[in-house]
Formats: sequence, structure tokens, C-alpha cells
Amino acid sequence: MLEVRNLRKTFGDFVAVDDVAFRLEVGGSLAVVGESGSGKTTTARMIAGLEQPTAGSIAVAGKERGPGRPRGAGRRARAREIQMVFQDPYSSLDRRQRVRDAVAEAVRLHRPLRGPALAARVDELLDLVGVDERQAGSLPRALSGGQRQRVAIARALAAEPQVLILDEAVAALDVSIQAQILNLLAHIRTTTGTTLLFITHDLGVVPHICDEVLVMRSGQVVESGPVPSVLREPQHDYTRRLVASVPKPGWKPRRRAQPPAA
Amino acid sequence: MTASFLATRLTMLVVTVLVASLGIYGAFMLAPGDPATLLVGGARKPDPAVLDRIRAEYHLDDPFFAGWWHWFSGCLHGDFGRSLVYRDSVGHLIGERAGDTFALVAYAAVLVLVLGTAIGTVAALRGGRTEALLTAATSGVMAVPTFIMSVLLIWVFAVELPWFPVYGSGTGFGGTLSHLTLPAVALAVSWVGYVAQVTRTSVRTELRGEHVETARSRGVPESVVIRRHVLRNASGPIFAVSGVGIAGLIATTAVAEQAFGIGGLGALMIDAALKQDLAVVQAVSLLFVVLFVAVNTVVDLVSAALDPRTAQGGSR
Amino acid sequence: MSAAAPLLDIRGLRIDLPTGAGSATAVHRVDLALAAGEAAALVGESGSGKSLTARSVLRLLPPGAEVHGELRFAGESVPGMSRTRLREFRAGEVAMVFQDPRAHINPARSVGDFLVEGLTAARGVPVREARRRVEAVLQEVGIPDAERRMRQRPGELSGGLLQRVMIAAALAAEPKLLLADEPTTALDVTTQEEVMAIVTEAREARGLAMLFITHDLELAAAVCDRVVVMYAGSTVEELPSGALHHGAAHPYTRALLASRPSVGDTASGLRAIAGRPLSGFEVPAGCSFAPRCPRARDACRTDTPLLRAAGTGTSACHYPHITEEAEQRA
Amino acid sequence: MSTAPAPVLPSAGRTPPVRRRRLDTATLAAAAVVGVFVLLALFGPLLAPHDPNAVDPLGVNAGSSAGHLLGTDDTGRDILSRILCGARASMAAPALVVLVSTAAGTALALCAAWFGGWTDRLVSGALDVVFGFPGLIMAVLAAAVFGPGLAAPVIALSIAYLPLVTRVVRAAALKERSLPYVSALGLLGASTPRIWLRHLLPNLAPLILVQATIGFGYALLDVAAVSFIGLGSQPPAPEWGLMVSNGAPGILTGQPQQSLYAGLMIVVLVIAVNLLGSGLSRRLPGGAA
Repeated sequence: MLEVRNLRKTFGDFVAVDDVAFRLEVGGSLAVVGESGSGKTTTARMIAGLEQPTAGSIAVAGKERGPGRPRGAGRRARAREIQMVFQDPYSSLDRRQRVRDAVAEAVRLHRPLRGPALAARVDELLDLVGVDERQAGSLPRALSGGQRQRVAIARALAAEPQVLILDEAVAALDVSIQAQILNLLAHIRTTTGTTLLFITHDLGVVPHICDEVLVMRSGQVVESGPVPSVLREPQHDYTRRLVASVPKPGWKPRRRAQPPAA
Repeated sequence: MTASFLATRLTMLVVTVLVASLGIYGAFMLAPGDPATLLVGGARKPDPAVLDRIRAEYHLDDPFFAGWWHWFSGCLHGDFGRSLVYRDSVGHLIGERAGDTFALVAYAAVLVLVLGTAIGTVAALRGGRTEALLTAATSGVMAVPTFIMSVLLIWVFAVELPWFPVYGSGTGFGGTLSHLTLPAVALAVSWVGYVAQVTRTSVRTELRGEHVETARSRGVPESVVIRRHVLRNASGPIFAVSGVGIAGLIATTAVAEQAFGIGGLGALMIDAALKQDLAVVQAVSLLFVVLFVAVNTVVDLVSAALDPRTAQGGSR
Repeated sequence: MSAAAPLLDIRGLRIDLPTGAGSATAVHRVDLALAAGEAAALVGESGSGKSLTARSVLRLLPPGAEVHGELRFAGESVPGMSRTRLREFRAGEVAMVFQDPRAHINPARSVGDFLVEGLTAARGVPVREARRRVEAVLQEVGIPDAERRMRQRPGELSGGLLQRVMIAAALAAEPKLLLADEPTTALDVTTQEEVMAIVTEAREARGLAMLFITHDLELAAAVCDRVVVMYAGSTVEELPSGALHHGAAHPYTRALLASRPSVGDTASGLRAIAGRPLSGFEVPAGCSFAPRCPRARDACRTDTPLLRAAGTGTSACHYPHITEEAEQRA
Repeated sequence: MSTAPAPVLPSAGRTPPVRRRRLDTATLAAAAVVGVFVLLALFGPLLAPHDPNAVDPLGVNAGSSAGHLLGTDDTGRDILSRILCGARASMAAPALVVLVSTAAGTALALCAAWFGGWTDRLVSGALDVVFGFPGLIMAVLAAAVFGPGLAAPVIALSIAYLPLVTRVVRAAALKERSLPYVSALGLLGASTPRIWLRHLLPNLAPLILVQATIGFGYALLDVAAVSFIGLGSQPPAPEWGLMVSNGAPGILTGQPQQSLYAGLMIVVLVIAVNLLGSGLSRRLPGGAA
């Protein structure tokens, strides 16, 4: 479904992403894990088309994505390839637009629906993400972070994308809300068959919705493979360290290395 | 402050002055009618022979850039040309009047700096009623422009209570001081209000700062917190607006000079503008622009030195 | 609860914050005792009031906030302290580490100024002596090139290093109690481990007590002796860290544990609790967790439960899990 | 997935629940005053008891009386009538300055913020240069070139105000543009005009309105100052700035009424406009308390 080859991004002398490559099958779910500065978000933004790659190629369903922003129908066709949900639920929605209108606007960009047919499609999407009638009529201000993130997911799904990128989409949420959204995403994956690309710094959320994982550090891929094997028997030192520093029952913090020079 | 920041600001200064001089010289070409006619002072019907002589003297028949360069390079050497209306060299006209303008602006600048920052700081630190009162007073005062303040001051302090002389600029230090007090106050007042308000806001913002909370959580005495954290950090923005205020004084000094009959550069510019004596208007406005930009640049450099974050931020 | 006379003793703490019109209660009822050298974690989601509770220990509340109930440090009432005494107390007895070191360290002054100030300005230690002490503490928190770092500005240091500086500043004051307000939330996991290891070592070396604010139950249990769970402005459960996984009596604590994803999990769904966490401002009558609680009965919606013994700790629940399990066993 | 009926309340947060920010009394009062002035500008001449330009050689410099509530000026014209009729001239020119500079400044700011790169550098650089020209000096220069009258100063001030408007709107537009909802709309395939007109501009509108309000106060003062020094409105037009200067000689002889009343109109209007502007800005997202 999604194939990324030799992806590279530099900002001046700084190499943010260096030679990243992976394949993601139809209906698959890949987690890209890394700490701050690992280049995971830049990678996601390049794949979505929000950032121009310095080098490399991105193909969706065998179709190469060209540079630049296409016009008219080409732009909407591209929108149906990849959609993205962002980290900050508070600024992911236009603060002046009611939730229902935001989703309706997205639907109308992709389907020539009007009146009751449009309303039905909007309701269907809002139902799927668990936003009720009253919340649908509110401004984003009246919703909690978790509810806003549901709306952002519904809006992305309005384009019926082949691939959905989630950029730290649960990082800003409280634990109990985070669990709800993770369950929702797993549900969407099974019901719609959307391919997921899940960007996160938190290894803990990976097993819940991803089959494959790719670990990044300083712009490079250090390890990748099926989730159970990478998390249980990490091969690379860095992955091992990453897994070891996640608090779990019986865990005690230990000093492992000298601080980085910065 | 980095060397590149310094270089950027200085380049900006030079570019602005160059563009300003082009604009000022170019305005002359935009004027309806024959520039030579304008140079003699517009209204009268001049002798064609005189006009030809003027064209030659002012290089009016040269290509635009040559004419501009002739004028601008002359200005750089202190040769501002001759005024046909005042029948004097423009340089001499300016030289005679620069002192009064300088004294007036300097006097007003001191008032703006001292009163503005003091009132703003007191308002922010005292809080409560004092703050409400000072804020109301400063916002009221901000709405009183120089020309209205001049009229009010003349009425109250020269007519009703004859404490200060009204016209002219006086002789000797004491005389200058007493003659310039009312004009300086009229010129400074709304900027004092503005600087006081901005000072208050930035001191307030710093008072709420998280690093101030840290200092308090460590038991650092309040006087030290105020001095080293609040005032130290607020000084950058305060200095920046004070600078804008002082630059603003240069722009409005003309009004105060006109109202109080001080024969300074501003009054000269207005008088020349009324007589459409472009040679004088051009020279004086170029001078004002140079001063204005120079003050702004110095302010930028000093606030960058006070607060390294400004310079690192780069773009303005 | 510990047998020794508590170093920090909070009973029936309530905090009202000013709003546009009148005031609103942000923290309803906090009960907490901490012995010298002991570490307790205050765990909760956003709006639970954990941070306000920590700040009230240093009287670092927003202007206009009102504190009710008892708050004693080594037997002395903190709200009753005079200005001079409060400054002394802040300078030498309790130190605080904040979540965002970049905002909490003055960006316009050097790191050295920041570190030394706590000793010179607050305690009157001579500058030379203060520098010597600060350099020693910097070594301890894993910043070897102390001299260079002290000349730098906060903007030149990474978040992890700045947090170590913040911890060094707290340790240099030689306090008896360390308040740590989500000190690692903004850091990467690997950096979090380093920083928590440093804090744990320093505590052990000095017999330092700690009140650790976090939203992460696992982290709390790993670095503290006891865990105190807060919900919507009240303490709802307190228990020894070791008993967290098998002895939690309050449904909220159990729900939090169940909804926290973990590396070792398999791809089964998480047991999520419905609804969203309430803040102290919006608590309903009765138990504040009742609207989200699968076990809630009529009494939960009318009577506010108080903390009482349940299993190895205390729990504010009418129908705690432990009693039920005990009944089943009996 | 179950969604329990959580109580509907403003976004869950650490801050106390604050009711929707309403406009305070001072702002409402200021709005009322501004409203009265706008009515004056529209209907002033209808309310005037006398012809504003009718001279009365026998009744010069009279104090207030039943016939002339605010007295007469040095040529015996009724001051009240001149003030009422002057509202339009005094307010139209600054309104024009604000309209032109706000419209042009907003367009420039949006282009700079949206396209970034060279467009941004060019716009910002050019405006930095324009910022070097103080407004009043530009107005005097324009009046010198094109002769006295309001047209030249209005154009000059519109240009002089451009950098201020553009800087503020550009900064806000850059911030708005970087918000994920704008990226999301782009990814959904929304066209650029759609994003600008349906989302960016409506969200920036309150800020632009506040800027325009504050700018109107400054423009009013600058236009009046240009008239005061004799380069703006020309006699016998009843314009407040000009009236202040007309009345100035009277002050020395004990007849300050013309200058004082005209000046009072300007000051009251500017105070009201400033109060309204700062009241509105408190309602902006993130507005200072």
C-alpha cells in the first residue's frame, strides 16, 4: 500500500531524516517510534506531503507521489491517498467552526452530497468515532481533548483515505482518554480496513494497534520488524535501552550513560 | 548580540536612508507642474530665463538617478543647496535652527524615559488602586496629542497662571530650560503615557513569569526578585518602546515648535511646506528620516544587548 | 501510615481559587502524611488538583487563592508562617523542581547565577562558598564540566540538562523535603530514566523526603514508597507501591492501571473507562468518580465517600474491591 | 466503544470555569460614545442650529449665550454649529486612512505569511524601509509636493500606517497558518482561496478589527495635527484640528473656547476609541487581562 524509499530531509547542514525506507501492506499498521529529534515527525510530514523530501520517493498503491501541490481534482485524488491526525487536539480544529460543519466540509470536498444525504454521511462518520448529537452541534471549545481528537479522526476519514497517519495523536491526552482513542483506532482499522501509520514516542501504545514497528534515532532507522519480536527481543542496543527505560512493574531507574554533549 | 545581527541592522539603516532619499527626491518629480517653478516658490509667475538657470543649478534636466546622486552626495557633504524662497543656503538655514530642535527633543526624551518608565514600574509593582489610577491617567493622557496639549498648556500656564514664557527659545541654559519646558511637556506627554503603559504591561508579565515563581519558591527576598528577575528581564522591551517614543518625538517636534513659535527645524519644514519651498522640505525631511532611523537602530542594538533572546530570534 | 511523627502532614486540605465572579473550589479534600526520608507519589489526571496540592506546601498559589484545613511541616503550620519565616522555610527546608525547566529558569541570566542565587540571595552564603557547593552538586547530578555550564545561558542547554540543573539547584539548598512536579513529563523516556535515577540516588544519600507529582502510575510506584491517587480534587486512595498492582481497592485506581498501555502487552484491547476525567471545579454530588464508575450504586451518587482503611492502604470508596474480594474469600 | 454521557462543561482544564467573556461596562460606554460620534458624522449638519460658515462681524468672540451655546469665534461664526458640522470632515479622513492601510496591510500580511520565503522577505524588508518614514513627516512632505489639502496627507498616512498593520497581522497569520487545522484542510484537498476566505480571514478578523480601531485613534490625531499646522483642511472648513489652531490666538486674549471645545471633541473621541480597542482586544483568544 505504502512504499517509502531512500527518504532524506536536510535543513541546511542538519540531516533530519537519512535514508528511511519501508513497505506497508494493505490494511497493515506500522508504528514509527523514536525520541525527540529522531526525525519521526519529519518523516510523517514528508509522507503526507506537508514537507518536501530532499531525496527519495513515496508511493501509495504503486502510484508515485510527485512533488508540489497539485490543483483541483488532482489535489482531491491525493487527499484520498493519505490523511493525517495531529498531536495537538486543541488546534486541530477551526475554533469558529461547529464540529458537524467541519466534518461536512471535509465530506463535501470528496463526495457530491447535499441535504439529507450529506447529513447522513456526517452522522455515520461521527457515530463511528463516538461523537454524539449534542457534541456535534458544539464549537470545539466546548469539547474535551479526547472528543476533539475523535472529531479530527472523523474529518480525516471523510476523505476515505487509503492510509491514515497518526502523528503522536494520543500523546497529549490523559491516560484514560488515551485508552479510548487507541481502542477506537483499532476498531476503525478492523471495520474500514484503513492502513495505519502510527508515529509515537511511547513504546507502550505500540502493541495495541500496530503489527510492525520501526525504531528511529537521529534520522536513521535502527531496527524494524514485527512488534512482538522487536519489543521482546530487541537486537539493537538503542532499542534495548528504549525498551528498558519504560517504567513497568518491578522496574527501577538506573543511570546508563554519560549525558549527551549539548 | 551577534556580529551578523549588528551587520543586518546597519545594512538596514543604510538601505532605509538610501530609499528614503530616493523617495524624497522622487516626490519632487511627482509634483504637478514644472519642478523649476516649484523651486522658486510655486505661486509667482517666474521669468523663463530664471527658470533655465534654476534647471541648470538643480540638475533638473539630468537623468533621474544622476540628478538624485548630485543632490544626495551634496547632502552627504553638508551641501543641501540653496533656497530661492528664503534666499539663503539650506545648510545655513538648518544650522541656525538645529540647536533649538535638538534641545527640545532631548528635553522631551528625558521626560519620556524617566517619567514613563517610573510611572509604569510603580503602577505594576504597587498594583491595586495605584495601578488603576495610573493606568486611567496614562491612557487619558495618551489621547491628548501635542497640538492640543500645547494649546492647553499655553492657556493654563501662560495666560491663567503666567509661570512660563510662551514664545521663542530663550538664551542661556536657564532661559532655554524655562522657554522649552512647556513645549517639551506638550511634546512628551502622550509618549510618557504610552511608555508607562507598555512598561506596566511588561513588568506585570514578568511578575507572573514562571522563573519568578522559581525564585520565590527558593526563598529569594522579594526585593532581589524584583531587581534581578522582574526589572532585569523587563528592561529589554521597556527600552525598546522608550526608543520608539524618542523616535516619535523627532517626528512630532514640528507640531510643538509651530505651536510655541520656536524657530527649529520642524517649524522651518512646515513653513517651507506652506511656501512650497521644496529644496528646504527635502533637506529637512531627509535629516528627520536619518535621525529617526538612527535612533531606532541604536534602540534595537541596545535592546538586543540587554536581552540576548531578541538578537537570537533573528527576524523582526 | 508511617509511625514516626510526620514531616509533612496535610489534613482536610481545601483550596478555593478566585474566578471572574466569586471563587470556585479546585481542591476539595486532600489527606496526606509523609515521614522524614519517605517518598510518596501524588498521581492523577489533568485537573485532579495534584499540582495545586504540591504548590500549597510552599504557599505558591495564585493570588487570591484560599487554603482551608491543616498543612503542617515538622509540626509547624505553613499557612500560619510569617513572611520572614516563610522565606527561611522556602530557602532551606523544602525545595521544588518544576515540570518545564526552560520556563522556570530565568533565560536572561547565566546558569551559574541561577544556581548560586538560591544560596547567596536567599541564605546569605558567601559567593565563593556557594560556587564551591554548587559545583559539587553539579558533579553529583552528572554534569561534569560544571565551570563551562555555569557560564552558559539556559537557552544553550538541552531540556534534560536543564532539568538536572534544576535538581542541582534544589539539592544545593540541602532541604528536608523535595517537591517534584512532573519533573520528567517533558523529557524523553531514556532521559527520564537518567533523571529519576539521579533523584533516587540523591535522596538515598541524604535521607531526603519527596513528594512526587506524576500522571504515570508505573513511574510513581517505581520511585516512591507509597502512591496517593487523586481524582477531581480529592485523594481517593493511598497504598504502598508494592501493593499497587494487586491491592488497589478504588475502582478509579484499577481503571487507571487497566487503561495504561504497556510494552509487554499483547494486541488485546485496553480496558478503557468511559467519559473524561473531571476537574475539581465540576464535581457532582456524591462520589466524584461515580459518573464513570461501572460499580456505582445509588449511594455513590448522593454520599461523598471519605478515606478509610481498605486492604493495605486507605480508599475513599463505598464499595472498594478489597472488601468484596475478602467477602468472596470468606 | 462506549461514550458515557459526560457532563457538558467548558473544556476540561486546570483553570477555574470562567463564563464567556462579556464586554465590561467601560468598553460598552466607550462603544456608546463612539456610536454618538458616528451619528454626529452622519447627521451633524442637520443638528447644527446655525450655518457653520455664517460670519457675524458684530458678534465676534462672544461667550456662550442662548443663541450661541458654545459662543462664537473670531469672525462671529457659531462654534457649536462648526463642531457639529466638522464631525464628518474630522472623522472621514482618518477612517479612510484606516480602511486603506488595513485592507492593503492585511492582503500583504496574508501573502507574506502564506507564501513565506522570498515573498515574505520582500514584503517585510520593504515595510521595514517604509517604517523609517515617520507618518507626520511623510504627510508634510506630501503636502509640500501636492499643495495643502487633505488628499495628500491621507495617502501619505495610509502608506505610513501600512507597516504597523502588516506586522501585527503577519505575525498572527503566521501563527494561524502553522496550526494543524490549516494543514489538515490542505491535506483534505481544500483550495487555497477556500482556506483563506473560510478559515484564515474569519479567524483573524477580530484581531484586524481591534487593530483598525486602535489605528483610527492614531489616524484621527495625525490628520488633526496636519490640519493644525496648516497643511490639511483649509479654512473656512469646520474641521476640529483646524479649529484648534484657528482659536489659538484667542487664548492669549482670554477667548480659549474655540480651541478648547474642538480639542475636547478630539480627545474624547480618541479616549473612547482607545478604550473600545483595548476592551475588544481583551476578548481576543489569549487577550491580556
